[in-house]
Amino acid sequence: MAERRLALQRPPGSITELREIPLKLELRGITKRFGDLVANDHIDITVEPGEVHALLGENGAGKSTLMNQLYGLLQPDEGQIVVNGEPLVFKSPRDAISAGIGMVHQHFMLVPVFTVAENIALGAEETRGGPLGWLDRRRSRRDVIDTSKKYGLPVDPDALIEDLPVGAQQRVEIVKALTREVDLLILDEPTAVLTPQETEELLTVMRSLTDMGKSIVFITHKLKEVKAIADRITVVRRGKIVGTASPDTSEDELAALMVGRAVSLEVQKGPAEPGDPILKIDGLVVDDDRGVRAVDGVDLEARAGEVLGIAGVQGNGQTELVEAVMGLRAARAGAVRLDGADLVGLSTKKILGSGVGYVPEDRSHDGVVKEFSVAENLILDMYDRAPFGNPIRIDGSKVGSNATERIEQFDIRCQSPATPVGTLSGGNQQKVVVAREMSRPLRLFIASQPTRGVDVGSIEFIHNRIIHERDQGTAVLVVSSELDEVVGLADRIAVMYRGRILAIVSPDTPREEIGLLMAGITGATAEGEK
Amino acid sequence: MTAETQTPAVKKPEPAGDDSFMNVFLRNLWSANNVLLTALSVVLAVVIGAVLIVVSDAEVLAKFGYFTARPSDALSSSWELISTAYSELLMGAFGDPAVFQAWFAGTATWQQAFTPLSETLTYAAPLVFTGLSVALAFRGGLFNIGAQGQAVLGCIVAGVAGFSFGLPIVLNLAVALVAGVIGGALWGFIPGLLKARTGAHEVITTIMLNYTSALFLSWLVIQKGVQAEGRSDAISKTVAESAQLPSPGGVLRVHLGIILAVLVTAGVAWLLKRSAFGFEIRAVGANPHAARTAGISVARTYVLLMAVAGGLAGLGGATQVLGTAHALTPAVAGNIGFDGLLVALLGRNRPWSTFFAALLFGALRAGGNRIQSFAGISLELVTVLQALIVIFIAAPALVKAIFRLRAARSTGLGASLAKG
Amino acid sequence: ACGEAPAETPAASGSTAAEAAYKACMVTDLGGIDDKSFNASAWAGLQAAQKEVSNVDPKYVASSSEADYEPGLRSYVSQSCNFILAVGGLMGEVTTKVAKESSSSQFAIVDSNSGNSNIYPMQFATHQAAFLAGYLAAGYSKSGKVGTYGGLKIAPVTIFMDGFADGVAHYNTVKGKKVEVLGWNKASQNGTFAESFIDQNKGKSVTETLVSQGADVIMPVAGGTGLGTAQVAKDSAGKVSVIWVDQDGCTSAAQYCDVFLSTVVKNIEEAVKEAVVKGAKGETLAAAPGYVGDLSNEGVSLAEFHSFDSKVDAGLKTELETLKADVISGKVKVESASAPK
Amino acid sequence: MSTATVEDLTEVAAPEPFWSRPRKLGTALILLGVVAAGVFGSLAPGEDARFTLSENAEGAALSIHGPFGAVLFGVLTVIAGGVMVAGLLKRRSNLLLVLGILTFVLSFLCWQVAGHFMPLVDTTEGTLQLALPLILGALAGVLGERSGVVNVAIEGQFLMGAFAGALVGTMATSVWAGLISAAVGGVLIAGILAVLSIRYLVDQTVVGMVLNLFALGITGFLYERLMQPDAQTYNQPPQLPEWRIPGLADIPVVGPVLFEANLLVWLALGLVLAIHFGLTRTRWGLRTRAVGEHPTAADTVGIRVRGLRYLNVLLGGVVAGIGGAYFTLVATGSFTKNMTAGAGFIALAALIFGRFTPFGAFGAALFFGFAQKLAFFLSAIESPLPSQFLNMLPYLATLVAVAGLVGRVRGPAASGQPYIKS
Ligand SMILES: Nc1ncnc2c1ncn2[C@@H]1O[C@H](COP(=O)(O)OP(=O)(O)OP(=O)(O)O)[C@@H](O)[C@H]1O
Ligand SMILES: Nc1ncnc2c1ncn2[C@@H]1O[C@H](COP(=O)(O)OP(=O)(O)OP(=O)(O)O)[C@@H](O)[C@H]1O
Ligand SMILES: [Mg+2]
Ligand SMILES: [Mg+2]
Repeated sequence: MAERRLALQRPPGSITELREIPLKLELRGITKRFGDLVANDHIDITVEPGEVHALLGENGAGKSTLMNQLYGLLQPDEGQIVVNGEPLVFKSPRDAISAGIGMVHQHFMLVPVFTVAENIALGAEETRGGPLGWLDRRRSRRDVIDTSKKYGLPVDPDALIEDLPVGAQQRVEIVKALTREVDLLILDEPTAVLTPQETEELLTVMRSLTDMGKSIVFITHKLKEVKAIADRITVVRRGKIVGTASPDTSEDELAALMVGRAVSLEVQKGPAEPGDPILKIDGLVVDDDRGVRAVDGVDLEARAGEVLGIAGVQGNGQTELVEAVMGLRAARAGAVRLDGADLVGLSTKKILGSGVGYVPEDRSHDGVVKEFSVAENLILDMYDRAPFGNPIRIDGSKVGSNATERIEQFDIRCQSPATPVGTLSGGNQQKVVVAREMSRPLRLFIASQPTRGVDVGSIEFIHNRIIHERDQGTAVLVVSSELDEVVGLADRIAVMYRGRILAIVSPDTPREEIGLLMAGITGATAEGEK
Repeated sequence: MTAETQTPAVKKPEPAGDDSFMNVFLRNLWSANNVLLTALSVVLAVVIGAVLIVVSDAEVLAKFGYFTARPSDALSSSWELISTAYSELLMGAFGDPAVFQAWFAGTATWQQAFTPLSETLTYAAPLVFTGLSVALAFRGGLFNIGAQGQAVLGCIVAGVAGFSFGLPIVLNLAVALVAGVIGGALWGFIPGLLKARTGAHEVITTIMLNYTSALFLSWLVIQKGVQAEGRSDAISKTVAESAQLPSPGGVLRVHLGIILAVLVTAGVAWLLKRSAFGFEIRAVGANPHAARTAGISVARTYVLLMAVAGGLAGLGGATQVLGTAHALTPAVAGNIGFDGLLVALLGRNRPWSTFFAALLFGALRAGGNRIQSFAGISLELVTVLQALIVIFIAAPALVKAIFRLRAARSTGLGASLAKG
Repeated sequence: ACGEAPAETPAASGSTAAEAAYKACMVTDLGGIDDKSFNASAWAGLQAAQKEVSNVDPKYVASSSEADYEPGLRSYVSQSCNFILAVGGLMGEVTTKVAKESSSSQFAIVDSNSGNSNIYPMQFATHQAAFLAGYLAAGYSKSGKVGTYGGLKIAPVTIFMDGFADGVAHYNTVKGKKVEVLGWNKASQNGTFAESFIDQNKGKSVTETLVSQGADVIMPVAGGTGLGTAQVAKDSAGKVSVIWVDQDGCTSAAQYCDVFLSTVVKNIEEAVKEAVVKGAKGETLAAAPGYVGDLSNEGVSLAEFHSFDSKVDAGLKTELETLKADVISGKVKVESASAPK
Repeated sequence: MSTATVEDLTEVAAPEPFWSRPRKLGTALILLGVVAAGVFGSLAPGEDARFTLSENAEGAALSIHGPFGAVLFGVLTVIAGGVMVAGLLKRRSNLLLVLGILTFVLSFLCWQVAGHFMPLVDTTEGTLQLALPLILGALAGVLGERSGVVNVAIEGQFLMGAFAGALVGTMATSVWAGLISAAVGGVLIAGILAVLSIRYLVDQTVVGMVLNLFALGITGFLYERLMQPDAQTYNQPPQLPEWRIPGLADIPVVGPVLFEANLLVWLALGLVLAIHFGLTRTRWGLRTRAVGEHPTAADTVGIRVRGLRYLNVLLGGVVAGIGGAYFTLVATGSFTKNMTAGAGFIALAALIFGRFTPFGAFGAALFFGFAQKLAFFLSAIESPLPSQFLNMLPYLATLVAVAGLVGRVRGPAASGQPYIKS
């Protein structure tokens, strides 16, 4: 049965020869050290053909490190990789690829200035023969279109990667792996930037792949997905395997296993006590980098003591909206008022200084300076202000004591305040940003994708801090493409679509309805509040 | 609120001082044996230099022609040649023991004994400034090839101020120095502004400004009012005595510039490490996007940074004119800007390392003069030696590999092969 | 490596020669020893002196920047050189300073005169020879246009160009012709400069521009850059000829001898040689009046025509001889703002 | 899937801000045009400006009354600017810009050349001649840079190439042997650059700068030891012959420049095309660019990052080495110390000016060459400007062009960063 479908579904110009033998993978005693840190400590894992093997673990548990070794990007210090009973050494991804392994990386491995088709072709280019290796772009494009049709993952072969929203980039990564006809596919947090629908589609693709006898290693922080797709679950903590579980295990149990303590997956919050409006946006119009209208006349109001969630599929103008509020992007028209004072035209520094906290959506690009220490990152936008310094000089001891305090308060896991932030795990980098932005009295707190790629323990923590901030009377604006997150945190939800606010609904609205709004389909119910 | 109930943060080892990422990185790179490494780098350069010296000497080379017949000839003469060359280099940079003895015996003056050191410091002083200029810009993510042009402008403005105003002592010097800083700052400000406003790449603009300033200087020195009276060649009036950097005089050319260099290095170190502007520079240099998001104006930082860097290079030019040259000529700035580039690179863009790199370059220049004049070894060879020393010091991994100190690259691969 | 070892020589024989060694030491200007200009000439002078008086021991140190002048001079003082030569007017101040402090050493300088008693100045009325060259060029030119350009706009360069322009002007007055000079305007003291003494490619390009404007005799005053001019002349297969400067082109750039119409010789070599020889023989070198090379003492001259000997017509040759005599006698005045004062 | 992608969003057309780039540039052109028509027109002597189609005063010529030409072209500049400001011909705004600048330059020339003549063949030839080493050097830079290795050692490669070409060319009395050894000389420097920066992870700028110093020292030293004492045997290389393609060489202006030329001219032009198409159309190019933009991504699809970088840097060495050969085997017939005189740095600037592309670098080099040739030309026809200021022309023109027209240049993202695998 599986064989037949395999033959049927084989795309017309598949790149790699089809392997008849299913792939069984064993990792034996894999150990990897970075200096004193043991990222992987004698890890044993077996992946059977045709199964989805989920890897769970906190940020920094060592999941990506393990997979990078399996893919030849890193070399293990100890241990063996055994494929179909044969121990193999992967010196580079080339070796892994030829062994039939493919990987979708947590951080996109896409060349931003290339088109989708170029990225997908890279490394396995179609050429018109000859010694020059003249590229056959037509065939490359067709391959992309074929694969994308076959798996229902729409991608435009001619779009430049840098112009694509992250969700689309993620699809490109997946298509790239699929065109290569691999036997074992590693998916490292592929769903972190996908919408619920997209995630659903991906799970379907994964099922069809396993039906073909291929195996999948699946890494995610979303327990629902694990339960929905995994055949087996391995949980890693601090580099060691701390247990295996079956898909029947409850989410709470899984979470506890990952983090080592009980985690509440629901946001714990009392009812909001909204006060006066603090942020008022009127008729805001903003263009994106290419001069295309991204925000097209948005009116919004955020009140003290409430969380206003902005739901929407990534790329519908949320980014530009927030950047315009923060003075990082010029507003073409409209007004943004904070406590009645206009923010349009003010510098980011002034805006931050007037009591606004901001967690940008792309933390490694915009949130932290990786070369800077944790302590320095904790004052990145307050370095020239009391108590840390003045426009001339920075008080080192204040910076140090602040760091110690925040590290304690926000449970940032790092070796010391002097550790460069770049060596922290993503979740902890995020906590650094959140800690910094919450460590001064705020009128307005804006958080974009506050928990993207963050483990459940940290999510719980960050959510609690956001609610805490709300309860102190700050107006909070949470932008997230994660519907669960918006629904859990917000007191009111604005759904954004193509640069406009389609509706403002209450979090009790049925999810399907909000989902439809996010897709641009307005029903009769939603208009009420507007 | 949940913080208290959570597992305590990972054990926090003692903070290792307020080290930057660079420091941590370097420490790892150099591991425990960095003194050894530096020494070995110099040894390597010296050995290769020795080979060149021998190869380039026809007489000694001829003796290798009958090496099998009488190896002692070739070996002893090579040894003699090499040891003279290097001892001259050292004596030219640090001091001649014979002269010290003579001084103790009363047949030479202390000035004579300290001449070599004075020379080293004289050459080093402007390089400290231009080196700092390049280093500072680098820390902010800008490649300032323009230190040369900025130094030239510093020379011009300081020089003109030095012979024009006739202010009283101290004040005249101060004004001339400040003028030099302003001249350089202006020449740095232009590419900074262009970068911030139009995005023009600083490498192109500064290269172009280098040539422009050199041409401007060669035009200026032969203009009436600037050209020295009664002279037909390209030399300006002499800087007033009161505007010259004080110096012991006589054989000792060293001047106040080197003290200034120490102070300015300390200032730049403070600026980078403790000041708000330094924080901005480093943040913009490491991640301009994050800096912008945190409210730092990247454009303003670029403009100010280039102006400050230009000012530093200008100060280098000013010390050259007010300290050693005392008059403007078309080539008065020599090569201090380009040498400053190497100095900064060698000092890995950290202020005090740059300072010491400048001292090393000064020593090589001073020693190079002596090796040329006493041992008759060509200036070109000294240049090659300089290049070799910089290469080896900048490439510790190479030195390690040559001496098989420790696998130069990650051992991961070898280990996995051995065990897998 | 299998050669025969020479017989061991007794160590004594070397030291007798060294006893009376007359150390003639020179500090070059920035162009270095191979600048195809005054450094090269001065060095040639030292070597020539050694040929004449065997105990002369010549050496040099090259300056890579102006800051090297002083240590260069001083290190020769401390090596007790008998004759310390500074090459180039820009070394004037420094030489005076060092000479004052080391009153027992004998210094000499090219292209400068400080009046210090222990500095022997050597200066050259180069414009006189260049004047003849201008006359020659004007007379030889078929196109009625001649050209010149400089390396940098500095006095030792423009003095050649001044003389050249005057020579052409003189030819025009005498003959009632209208030969034009391209690349230098004596009145406005402005003209064409390559801004380099080494960049042959620029020299080539500048020359091609002058040639395209019609010049067929060109005098580059630009050291190595001038080789580019010689190359253009060589490629032109006889249409363009070159007047070289400083040292006779047929010795200093022998591969291009075919294209050199003549050379404006600034005989630094001879002057230096004579000074050293005098010094080595124990004669005193009087600082005043020092040495001023002009047409009368062959300190500057127009070199032989070499391969052009047959092409320059006899009439022009005689006129040049007469003109030379007239300049020497003062009948014809040649002036330049850059001339030694 | 029902997600909205960017393609959908592009339907929303945005009104541009009024002061768009073309409008700003157009305004600048109008100002320039007014200056040209007014100032140049009134300063121009009332004589004809002749542009001869030969390399000297002879032959056919385009001739125009100086003041008239200056005003005419100035007005044309104003018109080009006006069209841009009016927002007409939006698609062609680059063409308009080029036209505007061209007419401005022509107006300037009418002023300067009035009463004189400008030989166009000589101007074009000189432009190409001055640009030729810059083209080759910048192409070498393109090769390295696009694969992620910054090459600031172009100057060193030039010098080594020039030296090796002269030395071997003389000793073998073969210009071809000289050319090959020049390439080898360039590769030598490139090899050190590659090994130190790719394998030993030394900062690429540091290595490059030091290699410039090293090449200067070593060639200067060997020159002193070998060439200077005995030029006959070591420093008189044969010259690259000039070939004439009958027929094509008779095309006015372009013919004598392009089709009566030496091999290096054709090689340079060929390389511009070859590298352009190589980079954009071949597997090698795609991989090279990937390695320069995102080496880890390239690695994950099985590309040998370091191998490709080695290859490209060494190829760059070949090209720059040949660029060096230009100095000794084409421009002149001998090597002298430091004879490249900073051309490598100008090539570096041309590379960035040309946005790291072969055509861009080519254009930038020509631009520079033209400005320099123009400066020589103006000084030869007795322009009243002091020679030092005329000689600033190429540098200032580049500065203005880069600031005003080119703007932000984005280099390959991974350029300058070593690829470290742990
Ligand atoms: N190249 C490296 N150098 C030093 N430390 C590293 C390196 N790569 C990973 N680490 C460390 O190893 C640990 C494991 O990292 P890894 O990326 O595998 O975590 P992860 O489980 O994938 O986390 P996440 O869920 O955030 O993706 C972390 O503590 C990280 O800091
Ligand atoms: N050069 C390095 N030195 C030290 N640690 C590094 C270095 N490069 C990466 N790391 C570590 O490797 C880990 C893996 O990197 P990665 O970028 O995948 O982070 P992550 O924790 O998975 O991030 P995220 O939470 O955003 O998914 C990070 O935790 C980071 O600390
Ligand atoms: Mg990970
Ligand atoms: Mg992660």
